[in-house]
Amino acid sequence: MSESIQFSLEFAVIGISIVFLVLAIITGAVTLIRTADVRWREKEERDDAAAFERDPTIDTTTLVLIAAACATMIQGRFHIRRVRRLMPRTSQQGTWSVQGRAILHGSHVVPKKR
Amino acid sequence: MSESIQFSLEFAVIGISIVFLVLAIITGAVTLIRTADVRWREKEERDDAAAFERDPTIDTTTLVLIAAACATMIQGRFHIRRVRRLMPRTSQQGTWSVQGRAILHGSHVVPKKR
Amino acid sequence: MSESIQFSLEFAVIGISIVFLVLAIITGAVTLIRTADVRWREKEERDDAAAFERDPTIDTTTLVLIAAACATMIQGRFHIRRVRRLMPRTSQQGTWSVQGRAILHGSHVVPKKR
Amino acid sequence: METLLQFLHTGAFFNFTIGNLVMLVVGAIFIYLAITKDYEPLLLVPIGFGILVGNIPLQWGMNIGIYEEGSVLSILYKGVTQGWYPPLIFLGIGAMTDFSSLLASPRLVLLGAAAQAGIFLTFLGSVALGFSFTDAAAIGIIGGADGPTAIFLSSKLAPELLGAIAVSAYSYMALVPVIQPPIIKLLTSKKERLIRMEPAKPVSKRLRILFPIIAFLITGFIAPGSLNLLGFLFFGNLLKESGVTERLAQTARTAFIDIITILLGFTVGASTDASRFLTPASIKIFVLGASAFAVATACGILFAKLMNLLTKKKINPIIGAAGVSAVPDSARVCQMVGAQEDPRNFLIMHAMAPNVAGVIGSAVAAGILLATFG
Amino acid sequence: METLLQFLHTGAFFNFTIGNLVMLVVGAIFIYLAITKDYEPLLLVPIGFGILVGNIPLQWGMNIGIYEEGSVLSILYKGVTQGWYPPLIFLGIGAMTDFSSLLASPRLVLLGAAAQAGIFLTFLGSVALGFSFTDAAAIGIIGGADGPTAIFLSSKLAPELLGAIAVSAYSYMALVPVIQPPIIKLLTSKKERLIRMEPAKPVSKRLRILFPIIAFLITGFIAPGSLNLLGFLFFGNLLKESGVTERLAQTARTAFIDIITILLGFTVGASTDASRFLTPASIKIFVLGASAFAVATACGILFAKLMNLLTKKKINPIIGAAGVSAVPDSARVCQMVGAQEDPRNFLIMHAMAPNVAGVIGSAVAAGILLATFG
Amino acid sequence: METLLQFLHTGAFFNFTIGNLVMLVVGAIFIYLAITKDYEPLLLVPIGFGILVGNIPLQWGMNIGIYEEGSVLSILYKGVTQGWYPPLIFLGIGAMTDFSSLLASPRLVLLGAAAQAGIFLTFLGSVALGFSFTDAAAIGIIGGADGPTAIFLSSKLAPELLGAIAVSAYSYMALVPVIQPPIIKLLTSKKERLIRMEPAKPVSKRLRILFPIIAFLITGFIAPGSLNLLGFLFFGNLLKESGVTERLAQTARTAFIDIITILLGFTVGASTDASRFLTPASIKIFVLGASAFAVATACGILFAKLMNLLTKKKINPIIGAAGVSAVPDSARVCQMVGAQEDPRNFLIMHAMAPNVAGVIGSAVAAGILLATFG
Ligand code: NA
Ligand code: NA
Ligand code: NA
Repeated sequence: MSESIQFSLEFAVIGISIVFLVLAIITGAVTLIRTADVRWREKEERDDAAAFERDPTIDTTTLVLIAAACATMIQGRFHIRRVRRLMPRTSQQGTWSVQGRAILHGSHVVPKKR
Repeated sequence: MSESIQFSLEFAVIGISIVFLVLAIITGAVTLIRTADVRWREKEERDDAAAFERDPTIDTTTLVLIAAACATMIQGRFHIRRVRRLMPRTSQQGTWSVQGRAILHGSHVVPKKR
Repeated sequence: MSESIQFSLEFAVIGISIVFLVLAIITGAVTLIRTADVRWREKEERDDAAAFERDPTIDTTTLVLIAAACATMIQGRFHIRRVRRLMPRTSQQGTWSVQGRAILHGSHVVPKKR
Repeated sequence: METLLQFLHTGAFFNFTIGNLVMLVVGAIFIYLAITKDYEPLLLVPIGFGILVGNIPLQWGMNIGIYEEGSVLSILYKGVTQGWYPPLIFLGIGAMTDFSSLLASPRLVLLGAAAQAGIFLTFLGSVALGFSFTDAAAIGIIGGADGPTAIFLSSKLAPELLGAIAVSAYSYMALVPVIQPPIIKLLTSKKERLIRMEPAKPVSKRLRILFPIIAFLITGFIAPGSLNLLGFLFFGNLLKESGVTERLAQTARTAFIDIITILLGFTVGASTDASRFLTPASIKIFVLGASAFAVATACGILFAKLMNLLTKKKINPIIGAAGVSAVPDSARVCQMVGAQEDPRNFLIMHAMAPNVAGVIGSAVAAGILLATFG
Repeated sequence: METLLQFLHTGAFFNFTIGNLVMLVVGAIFIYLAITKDYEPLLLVPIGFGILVGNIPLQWGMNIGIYEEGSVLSILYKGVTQGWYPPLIFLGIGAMTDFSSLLASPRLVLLGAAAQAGIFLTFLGSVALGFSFTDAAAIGIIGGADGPTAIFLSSKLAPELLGAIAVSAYSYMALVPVIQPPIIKLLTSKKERLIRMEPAKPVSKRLRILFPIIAFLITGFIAPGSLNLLGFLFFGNLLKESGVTERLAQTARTAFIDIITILLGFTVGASTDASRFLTPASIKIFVLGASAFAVATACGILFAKLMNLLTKKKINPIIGAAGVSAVPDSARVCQMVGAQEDPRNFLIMHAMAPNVAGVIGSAVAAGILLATFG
Repeated sequence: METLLQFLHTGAFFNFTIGNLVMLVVGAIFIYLAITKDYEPLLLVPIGFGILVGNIPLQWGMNIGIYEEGSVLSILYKGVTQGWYPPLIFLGIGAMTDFSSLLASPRLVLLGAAAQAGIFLTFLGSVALGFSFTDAAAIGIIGGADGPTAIFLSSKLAPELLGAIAVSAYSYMALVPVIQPPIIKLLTSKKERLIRMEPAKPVSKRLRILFPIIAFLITGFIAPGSLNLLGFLFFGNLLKESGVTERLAQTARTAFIDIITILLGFTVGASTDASRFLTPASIKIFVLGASAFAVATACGILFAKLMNLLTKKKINPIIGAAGVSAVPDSARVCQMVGAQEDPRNFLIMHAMAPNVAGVIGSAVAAGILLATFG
C-alpha cells in the first residue's frame, strides 16, 4: 500500500471520527437543554396563561398616536372639518408622522411592560 | 492649558456653531417655503376639487388594453370561445402582452392629460 | 471623401446588414417553431383536458404532512388535548417541521406523477 | 478662527463655478420633469439627484468625490465603469418582458432591425463631425433608445463621454412622445394610419420557453459582443417563462433591478460634474442624439411601408416607429397616433413586437460596435 | 494520530484566551437583551452573533478570520472599512423617514442642533484624556447617538477603534430609556413637563418633495463632508416623497436596507476579537460614550428652556432630549416621561421634529470632523 | 468587406468545437430536466443557461469571457472564486430551515454523521485514482450532497475542478429519487421498512433560539474550518428563530438568497466551457460522485441498523438514507419508500432530523478538509 493511500486511510478514519464527535456533542447538548427546558416550559405555560389575559392587542405607540389624533380633533372644533377633508388624500398622511415605523436604526421598542 | 486642549476648545465652539448655522438655515428655508406654500396650497385645493370630478379611476393604457380585448372578441365570434378556453391557464396570459408593466427602462408614462 | 468616412460608410452598411441578418434568422426560427408547435399544441390540448380531471389540487408533500398530523392525533388520545392547547401559539408550529418549504438548495420536488 | 476659515475652505463657496450652477439647474429640471410629467421617473429622479450631488464642488483630498479613488461614490460607480450594472438591469428587464407579441407576429421583428439604422447613421455623422471611431460608436448607440445599452457601450468605448451620452439618451427617451408623432405624421398618409391589423394568434407556453434559448444562441453565435447584454436579458426571460423558477424571476424583476437602478442612476448622475459635462463635445452629442432618434423613427416607418409593397397582409406603418425600442413608450405613442385617426384601432399590441425586437436589435448593434472597436 | 493532533491544533482550544471568553459572554448578552428586552434587535442580534463568530479563535493562515486578507469575512467587512455600508443604510433610512413633523414645526430643528454639543464636548474630553485628534473625533461622534454615522466616521478616522465605538454607540442607544428619564427629570420642573404644545398644521406634499432637495443643497454647500451620509439620506427621502418612484423607495426601505444591515451588523460584531477590543482605550471609550449621551440630552433640554425665555409659544423642554437622534426611541422616551405627569399630553409628534433634526445634525457634525481631521 | 470578415472572425463559427456542442446539449438537458421533471429547478435552470453562455466560443481579447480578467462575467464569478456566494446562501438557508425535527429527536443526528463517511471514502478512492490530496478532498465533498458546500470547498482547494464538481454534485442531487430507493431496498428487510416510529414531542421556542448559538459554538470550537459555512447557517437560523428580527430573516430567505442563487448558478454554469470541462478528470469525478452518493446512503442506513442493535426505541432504517443531506429530497424519498410498504407510516418528519443534521455534518467535514489541506 502506497504511502499516500495509507495517509488517506488514516485521515479518513480520523475525519469521520471528528464528524461523529461534533454531532455527538450536539446530540448531547440538545438532550441536556431539552431536559432543563422541561422545567422552564412548565413555568412558561403558567406565564402564558396569565399573559393571555394581560397582553395588549395593540402596541403602545399606536395607541398613543390614535389617542393623540382623537385629542387633536376634540381640542379645537375647527379641526374636525380639516381632518375630514384630508382623509382621502392618502399620500399626505397628516402631520402626525408615521415615523414610529422607522424603527430600524437608532431604536429599540420601549418595553411593553412599563 | 495645553495647546491641543486649546485647539480642541476652539474647534468645539466653531464646530457646534456650524451645526447651528446649517440647521438654522434649514429652519429659515423651511419657514420660507411654508409661507410661499400657503398660496400654492390654496390654488391646489381648488384644483383638487376640480380634479376629483375629472380624474380617471383607471389609467389610459389599461383602458386601451381592455377596449382592445373587447374589440378583439367582438370582431370575430369564433374568438369568444377561444378566450373562454384560455382564461384559466393563467401562465399564458393570451397574446396581448402585459408588456405595459415593463415600465422600468426606456420608458415614461404617456401624460395622462393628453 | 476622406478615408475614415469611407470606412465608416462601409462599416455602417455591414453593421445594419448584420443586425438585419440576426433578426431575420430569429424571425425564421420563430416562424419555424410556431409551425412545429401547432402539432404539439393539439396534443397538449388533449392532454390538458385529461389533466384537468386528474390534477391534484394540493401537492403531495402537503398531503403527507396533513395525513401525518391526523394520524398522530388518532394514534394516542392524550395528544388531542395537547394539539388544541398549542394551536394558538403560532410561532411554535409544532414538531412537524415546515422544512418542506426549504426547497431551495439540495432539493428537487419528487415528481408529482409517481 | 483659522480653523473656521480652513473648514469653510473645504466648503463649496470657493470652488463653485457657473457651470456647477447650470448643472444644478439641469438636475432640478430632471427631477421636476420626472415628478410633474411622469417622464421616466425611475431613472430621471436618481439621475437628477445624482447631478445635484455631483455638482456640490468639493476640495480635492477629502475622499468624497466620485472621481477620487476609494471614495464611497467611486466604489459604487465601479458598477458603471466596470460595466456590470447594465447587464444586471437587462436580467431584470428579461424577467419582466413578455415576448408574446413578438412571437405572435415574427415578421414585425424586422421593423426592430430597420430602426437600428439610426445607430449606424449617427455613427457616420459623428465621424464626419470629427469624433474618433470609438467615440462615434458610443454616440451612435444613443440612436438605440436604450439606456442600459448606451451606458454599457460608452463605459467600454468612451468612458469620458459616458455622462453626456447617458443624459442625452435618457433625455430623448423621455421626449419620445414629443419627437415621434410629427415624424410619423410626416411620413405616413391618413389612409396608411387607418390600416387595421388582424389580431395575432395566441402563443404557446412552449414557444415562450424556447424563445429565450434559441434567440440567445442565434445572437450569441453571430454577434458574441452582445452576450453581456442579451445573455442576461434572455436568462432573465427564461427565469420568467420556465414556470419553475418564478421566485427567482420575481426577485430579479423587483428588489434586484430596483437596487441596481438606484445605484446606476445615482452614480451616473453624480458623474456629470460641470467640468466634465459642459463641453463642446456634449453639445454635439445632444445634436447627434436628437437626429439619431429622428432617423431611427423614420427608418422604422419607411421599412414598414417597404414591407407593405412586398406582402399582402398590410402593416400599419405607424408601428414602425416602435422599432426604436424605448419600451414601452414608443408603442404607446403609436397607439396614441393611431387612435387620433381611428379611436377603435388598437395598435399597441402590434407595436410591442417591433418595440421588444428593437431592444434585441440595439443590443446586437452594440455587440457589433464593441467587437469592431472594443 | 499525528494528523489528528495537527487538526486539533487548528482548533480553538490552544488559542482560546480568557478575553475571548469575556467577548463570548458579551455577545450572548447582546443577543439576550435583544430578544428579551427588544433592545435594538435588528442590530444587536447581528452584532451579538458576529461577536461570537469573531471570538472563535482561529489558527492564522486558514484564511477564515476577518483580519486575514482574502477571507470571506474580510471581503464582507470591506463595506465597513471602505465605508459604503453606512451611506446605503442612510439611503434606506431616508426612504422610511417622514420629515412631516420637522416641516410642521421648523423652529424645533434647533433642538436637534443643540444636542450635538455632546459630540464636540466629548471630543474635547477625549483629547483631554490623551486621545489623538482623529481618535477623539471618532469617539466624539458616539454623542451623535446614530449608529451608521458613528461607524462611517470611525472607519475613516480611527479604524482600530471602530469595534469599540460601534459597540459603545449601539449599547447606549439601546439604553436610551434608562439614561434619559433621570436627566430629563433633573433638569425640568413639573410645571415645565406639563406644558402642552399646540398641534402643528399639516404639511403639503410639495413641501415634502422640496425639503430633501433644499436641505441637501444647504448641508452640501456648508458641510460637504456630510455628503456621503446626507446625500444618500435625502436621496432616499426624495425617492419616498416624489410620488413617482415608490417602487424604488419600497425596495430601498426593505430588501436593500435589510441586506446591508445584516452584513454591517454581522461583520462589525465579528471585528471585535478580544485582542483588539479588550483594551484600556475601549474602557475609556465606554465612559466617554456614556457622558456624551448625558451631555447631549442635557444640552437639548437646556436649549429648549433657553428658547422658552425668548419666544412666546412655549416648548415643553422634555422634547429637547429627543434632539440626540436615536430615532425613534428618544421621541418615545419623551412621550413616556411627559405622560407620567399628564397622560393626555401627546408629546411624541412634537418630539419627532428634533429627533429627525438630530440625525441631520450629527451627520453635519460628522462632516465637520471629517473635513477637519480626515 | 474586410471589416465584415474581421467581424465574423470574432463570431463563434471559427472557434466552435465539438466539445462546445456537447456542452450546449448538456446545458439544454439541464434546462429540460428542470422544467419537465422539476429537478432542482432553482439551480439547474441558472446553471443550464450559464452552460449555454459559457460555450458560445469567443475570440480572446473581447473582454467578455468569464476567464478574461475584468469582464462582466469574471467580476460576477468572483463571488464563486473568492468563495463568498456559498456562505451567503447558507445564511438564507439558515433563515428558512426549521431545526424542530432535529431538536425533537436528537439521537437521529448521528445518522447525519454516519452518511458523511461517503465523503471520506470518496476522498480515499480519489487518492487511489491518482488525484492530488487537495483535488481528492474537493471531489470527496460531492458525497456531502450539498451544493454550496461543494462549491465553497472546491473553490478553495481545486478551483480548476470547480465546474465539474458543481455540475456533478447538482446532477446527483437531482437524481436522488433514482439513486436512493434501490439502495434502501437492498439493505433493509421488509420488516425493518415497516417499523413505525413514535411521534416526537413538541419543541419549545427557547430551545429553538438556543440551538443555533450552542451548535455554532460546538462546531466552531472543534472544526473552525467550517465557520464560513456554519457561522452563516446558524446566524441565519438565529435571525429566523429570535422572534425579534423577522424582517431580516424574511429578506435573507427571499430577495437575498434569490439574488445570490441567480448569480451563483449562472456563473458556475458559465465557467464550464468545454476545454476546461470535457476532460478525463471530469469523467472520473462523475464516477466517483455516483459512488459517493451510494456509499453515503448505505452508511446512513447501516448505521441506523447498528443503532437498532444497541437501543430499545427502534429506528426505521430507511431514514438513515436521509443523512446524506440533499434537503429535503432525500427525506421525501424516505417517506415514499416507507409508504410503499405501509401508506400510513409517516417517516418524513423523522427523516428531516438526519436530513438537516447531514447539512451540518457535511459542513463540518468540509471544515476538516479545509483545515487539513487548505
Ligand atoms: Na433600439
Ligand atoms: Na444626533
Ligand atoms: Na451531507
